[in-house]
Amino acid sequence: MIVSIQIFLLLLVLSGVGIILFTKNIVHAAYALCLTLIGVAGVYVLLSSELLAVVQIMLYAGGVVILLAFGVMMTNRLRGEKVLSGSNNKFLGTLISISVFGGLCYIISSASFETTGGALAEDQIAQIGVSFLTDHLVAFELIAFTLLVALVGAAYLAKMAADE
Amino acid sequence: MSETMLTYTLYLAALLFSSGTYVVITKKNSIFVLIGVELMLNAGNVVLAAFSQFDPSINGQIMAIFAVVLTVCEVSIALAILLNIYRKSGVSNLDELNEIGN
Amino acid sequence: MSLIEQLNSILNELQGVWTETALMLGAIVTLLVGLIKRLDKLVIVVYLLSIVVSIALNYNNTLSGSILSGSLALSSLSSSFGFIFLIIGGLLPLFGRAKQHRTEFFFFILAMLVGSLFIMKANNLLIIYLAIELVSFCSYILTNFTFKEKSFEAGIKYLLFGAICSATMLFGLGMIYGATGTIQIRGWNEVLFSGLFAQVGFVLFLVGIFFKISLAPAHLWVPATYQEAPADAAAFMSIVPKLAALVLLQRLFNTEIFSDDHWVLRLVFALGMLTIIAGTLGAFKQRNARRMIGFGAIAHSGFLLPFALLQTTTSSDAFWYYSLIYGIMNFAAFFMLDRYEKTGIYEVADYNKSHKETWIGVVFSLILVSLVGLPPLAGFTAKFFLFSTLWESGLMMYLVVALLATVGSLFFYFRIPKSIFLSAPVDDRSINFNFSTKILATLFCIVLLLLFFVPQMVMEAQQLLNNVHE
Amino acid sequence: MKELLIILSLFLPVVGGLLSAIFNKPVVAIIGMGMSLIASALTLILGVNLQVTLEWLPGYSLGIIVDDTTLILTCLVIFISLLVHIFSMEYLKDDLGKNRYFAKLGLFTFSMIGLLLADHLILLFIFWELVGLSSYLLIGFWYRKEGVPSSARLAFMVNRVADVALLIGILMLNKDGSLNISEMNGIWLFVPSILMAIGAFGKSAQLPFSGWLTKAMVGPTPVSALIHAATMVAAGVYLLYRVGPFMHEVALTWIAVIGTLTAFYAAVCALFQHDIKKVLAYSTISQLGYMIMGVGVGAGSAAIFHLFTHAFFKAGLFLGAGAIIHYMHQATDKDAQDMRNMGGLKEKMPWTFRAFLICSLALAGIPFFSGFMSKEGIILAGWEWANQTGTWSYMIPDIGLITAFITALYVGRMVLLVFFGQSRISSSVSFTENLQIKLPLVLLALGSIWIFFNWNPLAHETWLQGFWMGNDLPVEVSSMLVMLLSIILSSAGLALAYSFFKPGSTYAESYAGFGQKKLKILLEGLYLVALYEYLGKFVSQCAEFLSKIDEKVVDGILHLLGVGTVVLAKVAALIDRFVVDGPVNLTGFVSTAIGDRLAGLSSRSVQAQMMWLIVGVILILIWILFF
Amino acid sequence: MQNILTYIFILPLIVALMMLFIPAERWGIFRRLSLATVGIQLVLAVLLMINFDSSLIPENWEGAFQFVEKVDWISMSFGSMGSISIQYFIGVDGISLPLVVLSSFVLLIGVISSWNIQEKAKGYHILYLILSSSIVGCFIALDFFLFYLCFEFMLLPMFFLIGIWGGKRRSYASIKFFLYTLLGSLFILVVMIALYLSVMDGEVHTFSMVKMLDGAYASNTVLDPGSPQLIFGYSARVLAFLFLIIGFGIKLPAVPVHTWLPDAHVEAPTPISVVLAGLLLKVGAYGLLRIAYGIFPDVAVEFSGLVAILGVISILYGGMNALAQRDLKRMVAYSSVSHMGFVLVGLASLTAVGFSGALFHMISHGLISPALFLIAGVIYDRTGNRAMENFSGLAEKMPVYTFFMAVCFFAGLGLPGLSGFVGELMVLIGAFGSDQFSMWIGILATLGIAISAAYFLWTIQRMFYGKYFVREAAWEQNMLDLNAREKLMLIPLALLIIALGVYPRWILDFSDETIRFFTQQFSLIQP
Repeated sequence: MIVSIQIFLLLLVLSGVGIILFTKNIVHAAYALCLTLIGVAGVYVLLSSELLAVVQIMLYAGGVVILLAFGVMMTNRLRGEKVLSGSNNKFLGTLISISVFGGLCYIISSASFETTGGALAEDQIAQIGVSFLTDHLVAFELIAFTLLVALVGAAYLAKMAADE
Repeated sequence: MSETMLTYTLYLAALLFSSGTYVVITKKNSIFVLIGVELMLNAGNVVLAAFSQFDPSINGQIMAIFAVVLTVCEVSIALAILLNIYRKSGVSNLDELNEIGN
Repeated sequence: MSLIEQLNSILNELQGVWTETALMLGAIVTLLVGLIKRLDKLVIVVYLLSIVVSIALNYNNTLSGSILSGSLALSSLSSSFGFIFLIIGGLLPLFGRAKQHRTEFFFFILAMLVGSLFIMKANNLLIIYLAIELVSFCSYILTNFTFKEKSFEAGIKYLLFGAICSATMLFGLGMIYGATGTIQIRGWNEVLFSGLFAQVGFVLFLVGIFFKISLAPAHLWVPATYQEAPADAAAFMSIVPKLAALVLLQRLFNTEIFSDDHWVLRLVFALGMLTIIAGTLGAFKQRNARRMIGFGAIAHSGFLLPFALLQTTTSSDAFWYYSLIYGIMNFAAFFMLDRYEKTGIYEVADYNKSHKETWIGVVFSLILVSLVGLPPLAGFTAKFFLFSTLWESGLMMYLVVALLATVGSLFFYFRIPKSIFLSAPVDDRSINFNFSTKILATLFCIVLLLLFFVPQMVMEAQQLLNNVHE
Repeated sequence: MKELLIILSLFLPVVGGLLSAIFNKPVVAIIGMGMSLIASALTLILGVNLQVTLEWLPGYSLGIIVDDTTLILTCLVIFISLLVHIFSMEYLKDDLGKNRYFAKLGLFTFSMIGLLLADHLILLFIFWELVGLSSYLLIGFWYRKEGVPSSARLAFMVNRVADVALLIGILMLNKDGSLNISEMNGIWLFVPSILMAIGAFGKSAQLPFSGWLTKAMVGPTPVSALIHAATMVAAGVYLLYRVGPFMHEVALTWIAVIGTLTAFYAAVCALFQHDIKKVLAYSTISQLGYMIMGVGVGAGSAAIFHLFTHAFFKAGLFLGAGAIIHYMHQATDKDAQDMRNMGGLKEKMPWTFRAFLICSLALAGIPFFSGFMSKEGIILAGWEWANQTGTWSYMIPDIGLITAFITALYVGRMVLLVFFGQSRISSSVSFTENLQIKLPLVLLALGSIWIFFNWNPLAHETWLQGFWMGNDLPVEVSSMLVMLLSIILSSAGLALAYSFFKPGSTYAESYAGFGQKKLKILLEGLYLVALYEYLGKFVSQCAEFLSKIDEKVVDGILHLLGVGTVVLAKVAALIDRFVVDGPVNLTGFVSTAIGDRLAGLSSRSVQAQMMWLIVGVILILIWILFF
Repeated sequence: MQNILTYIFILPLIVALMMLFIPAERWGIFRRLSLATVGIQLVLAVLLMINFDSSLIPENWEGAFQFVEKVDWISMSFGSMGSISIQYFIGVDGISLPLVVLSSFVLLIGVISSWNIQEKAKGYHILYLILSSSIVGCFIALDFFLFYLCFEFMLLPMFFLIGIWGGKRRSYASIKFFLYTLLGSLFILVVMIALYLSVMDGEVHTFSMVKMLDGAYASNTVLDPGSPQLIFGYSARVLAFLFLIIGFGIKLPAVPVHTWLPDAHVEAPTPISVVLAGLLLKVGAYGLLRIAYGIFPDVAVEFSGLVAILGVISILYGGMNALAQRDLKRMVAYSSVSHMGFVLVGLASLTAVGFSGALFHMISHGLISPALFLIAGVIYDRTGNRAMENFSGLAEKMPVYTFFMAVCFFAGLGLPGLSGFVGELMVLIGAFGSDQFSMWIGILATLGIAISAAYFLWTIQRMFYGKYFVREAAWEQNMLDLNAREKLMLIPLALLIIALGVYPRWILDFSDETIRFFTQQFSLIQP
């Protein structure tokens, strides 16, 4: 069961990545990204990070992809034709990304990991909630402020664009 | 969760990361590049989540959650800037953005 | 530890973040005040007020060590650098920003201050990541604040480059987390760090910090950004986040893991030398003055780097002195660049139009001389301390590179005085500088001169301001 | 008092010269010279003998020494100089630059006196150089004329090169002992000895340095008189005379050989000159060769004696030549110095003729004239020396004798060409020999008669010799033979000259007559004549060859050296531009090139930047993995 | 009287500061102020000379200096380097005194020479006064930091003075000058740091040159001669000495790092050439003498041969180059290279007479080269051209000029009776008497005298002798003889050149005891 889910998720991610890599159509790529992100969310579930999976689907698959889609629509002349993106540096890109992949795989394969950590808490969401106000209080404060900044920034910049 | 599973997850992360690298380097359209960046960020999140399962205080997962939030912020800012650029010059491909120079 | 105890300790330790809190509040108030049309004259007042309050709070803080469940670590270094940041922030209105966009500008500056202070104090990977991202976001946004096509271009390029760096850093964070099992930087231990996985993770993590310090190979964003960002933002960006990241680096390396001859140290020193070389050589042929100074700032990152890595007391004293002087010099340089740009002079070659304004030219030249590191300006003392530190620590290669780069830097910094005074003069009557510019420029110059002749002032200031004692 | 007299006689010439320049009154210079002469004569009469030192540099006390030798030579220099002054009054009376002329003349005299007085070698070197300077200034006096600047420079440079050798020699000696001549003892090593000798060769125009002296003829003729008679060229002989006793034996031999060769070579050259001043110049070189030879064979005092007598008759000859040239300038547009344009001047300028004749005879080495006595002393000393050293050494006095013969020959030729026969130019210009011209000529001619030096016209010693150290070898009776030989040779020379160049002779105007026809007649008539002609031709060819060598080789080497230096300097300049500056420029080029790349990197597309970032990270990782 | 050195040092700075507040339109006032300032400086320097006790026989360096002033300047604690103490510490001994007097004199000549500069006169005179202060500061500083400050601070005014008031390629020349000298001064900076870390005054690290000269090293420090330390495999002391040779050698300048000099000289305005040749080169030589040789006598003994070879190469190479030049100023510039080679040889001889000769040659060259540049400037002022082939027979039109030219040229070629000869002679005596290197060095150096004669005479022949001729008719009307101002500059110079040539102990008596003490240091060291 687990294995078949794993294989399914892997296929999901791989197909998403594959489309992104080889398509020229940005809209397709955005949807493929959505596919990938959902697959990754599945992986999160398998990694017993349920909240993360939820956040992933809500924020990423929901938010980011829609943002990107809007972006595509707003920043490209949409007169019925496809929104295509050319590529350059293909050879170098391939070379670099393959060497990155190879290098990382080599590093991963040569590493050995401590897999005998303590048991995870039952109620991860509660645990995370508490930690936001205790251990990660500063981080929580900070991300809140960052969100404000990003919000103001994005809004202000977008307003400028709209004012044109 | 076995070590093998962990390793495979990490391979997946490596795949995502290097695919992101490829997209970032090769694709001309700036939104495409953003997509690549998302892939790379996701790779990082996968790594965090993968190790988080061995950590009772699940710091990795928390960090990944924060990272996701930050990513959204980043994308929104990026899109705001792209919008401005598009409005000003009608350009959305990065290689056409070459006004600045020496 | 029970939840209650934990909350109590948090309450006790909250004074460690009062400075930042005040700044955040100040930022929000600034934004709100700016929204109200009638009150928008008050923006600067609110801005300055929040800075002053923060300075007072920073002065008041006596906490040190790790606080708030290990999220932050306070030290005398972070406390004293806090003053540099806040003072630089406080000086920023001197640029005389026009009313338009002013509220938002100062809002983002305050946010960047918050981020920088957090970078400096961050004690776990999460805070490091968050704080760096906060500063980055502010920088991305501020880069666009001239609202011209080129500045948006610079903004998106900066953002994309930064995003790559942050993704790399996140990946590295994950690897470190996996290898060490903790996000606390104090929790790292030697055994775990000997593995290749952790080492690679650490390097990838460093890329994110290098991005903030603008260290090679993550320095490539600097020229375009400094060139197109508003001058005040560029001045701020070239000083505050860089120094903050350096302080962070200093703490990262201040562990026994990185003993004398650790490969990471060697790597980072090599990159530091590379940075110096790249910055110096890159500046040679630049036509845009701001871009050239930007390359100079890259080289200065390389000059600053050893302080963060060497853990001697000499190094930390020199770090303080160099940082303060670097802050003043760079601020002054960008200030002058801004004034020239306001008269329409962007290119180095155009500076000959301003040959009639001898006094400003002289003062600007002196500031550049200080950036080169020649007596009798404080830049020399800073360089002198740098060389002393390097000599004392036996970093001879670094010393040689730094010395040669100093000669090289003369070559490009002096293109501006050369253009003002030595090139065939072009008469442009429209170019003149107002009185306040002259006064301010002179003041900067006097400060730089003064700190050469009385460098002990800088050291005493650190003693005086610093209430944090480890 | 005595010091004051010495100081007066030293400084009055230069002070007088300067004052005359400032006040534009040449008379002042003459008065200065006159007073100087009186002062030095007084010192001579009083018999001053003193030594004065002054610590000039820390540890280096420069001293002057005043003894009989220096005094008598000082008197001589001042006397000759005074006469030259007087003569110049007339000779340069129309010249615009005569103010500075007298100042320079004063400086020249001053330097020479200083050189004579110097005891310390460094002090000597100082005046030595000043002599060089003043000769430069005087030779270049007519600096507008073509060829003059380069001749002046040549003279100074040749001297300078020799001076460097002298200085090196002095400095080498300094390492081991005192530089005060009066305190010297022992024998020097060969190298410093020969270096000193080279220095002397330079000043005294010996081979291979002799070229400058003929070049120096471009200066005013009275200056030539001064240079040749008493001041400049005498310096070398004087130096060698003073340091001769300390010289290494081998070096002395070398000196003798060089001196002899120079004497012979110059005499042969003189024979074939047409320019009257050139003839005199070669004769000076030749006579200096005798003196140098004298020093070399250990007859220093004989050399000084010859210096003394030579000063008189050579000054007389030059002043006479000056008068002749002065006249010729007025009389004709042709070359005023070419003897072929002269002739028959006996009637035109009788006083000049008489003085010139006496001096010529002295030069030719005819008994009853001073030149004979002193020259004889040298040749005899050479003979004695050869007696003691070895067979081959006889070459030296032998060549000396042959030179005496040639000397007589060219002297005869000169006198005959200039004064006898018919005037070769038609000119009605009359020449008044006024006092300024007559007086010096007469005095010098008188000084060339034997009686002032010794009652015995055949003696080779002089009562003046009491003034200088008698360090010569004793001369034996067998020397009578040599003396006889010498007399015969000189007379034969004169006779031969007359037979060749007597007025109306075909050879009188040129040597072109040495043609085939004449040779045939001579062969038919008298074999001796044929032999003469053959010899003459051979000598003429040799002479021409030697003259060419002088022009082409000796001067040529100097020119070559000059050209070579200039070429080398150009090469050095090129190297400077491309090689020495090269690395700097190369570094600049390379760094700007790299800088361009780096700058380009930053301004290119953001994707390229990202790529570079990632490549950088990969490189770092590789570094980690493999190092 | 006790503070006289401070007055000499500070006075120009104060006046420069005052000048800032005078409106630039009244340009005439600046030159008068400058003249007065430098004049007072000269008077003070002469007073200093009169009051100097030249009979003082020092026992150690501490006691060798007179008119010493010592005030704490910077005193701060600095990491593990301990307390940094930098003092305002000045004084003169027999070596620096003549140089101080020379400086004020040449600076005065420079002011007179710049009398006609109207363009940006304010800036010019301010920079000039700053320059004058820093030059004097170099000679009187006894604290290494102070010395370095003055040494570096000469660069800036010089850069602008050449760059703004210079000739056609002025910016190239000024940058080249700046780059070269900055490179050199960084070498010196490194040595300064090492010395600072090694020398102790009691318990405190010190920059005091006196302590460095007296060898007050803390044990086991990097430059402690007792425990030699290695850097890159070389002894630290050797490296430090070589660094100083390079650093000061650039300033001197020695072949092969001399190429900035001809360019800088050719492009600089006449007064700046005067100061550059007359004083700045002397600073390099002074640094070698005082710092390289004074502080590292043990290494100096070891490396004298090298320095001497450098010197000989400079002499011959500079001379040969001068011979090939067509530009009068360039020729003079190369002759400076050649002459400074004699200073190197004199130093390398490590004998008292060689040292005295080096010092004397510095002084004498400090008089001759300004005069030579003034001579070149006269022609340039009149025609804007200096190429030798454009002039001929100037002696006819400009006899007074020719007279001064002759004095200077003959002084340059080392004619006895003029000061140039004395220095060269003493150096050569030192070189021949030295145990440090073979006699060939001395012989080759002596050849330099012949070369110098060659180029100076060649120049005279080309430019001053022969038929009168100037290339362009427009110059004709300007070819007037020296005016009063030019005479005012050249007469004192010529008189001094002659006076020093006739009686050199004017100067040598001041330095005699100091140099004797100095050279004793070398004899104490067993090679």
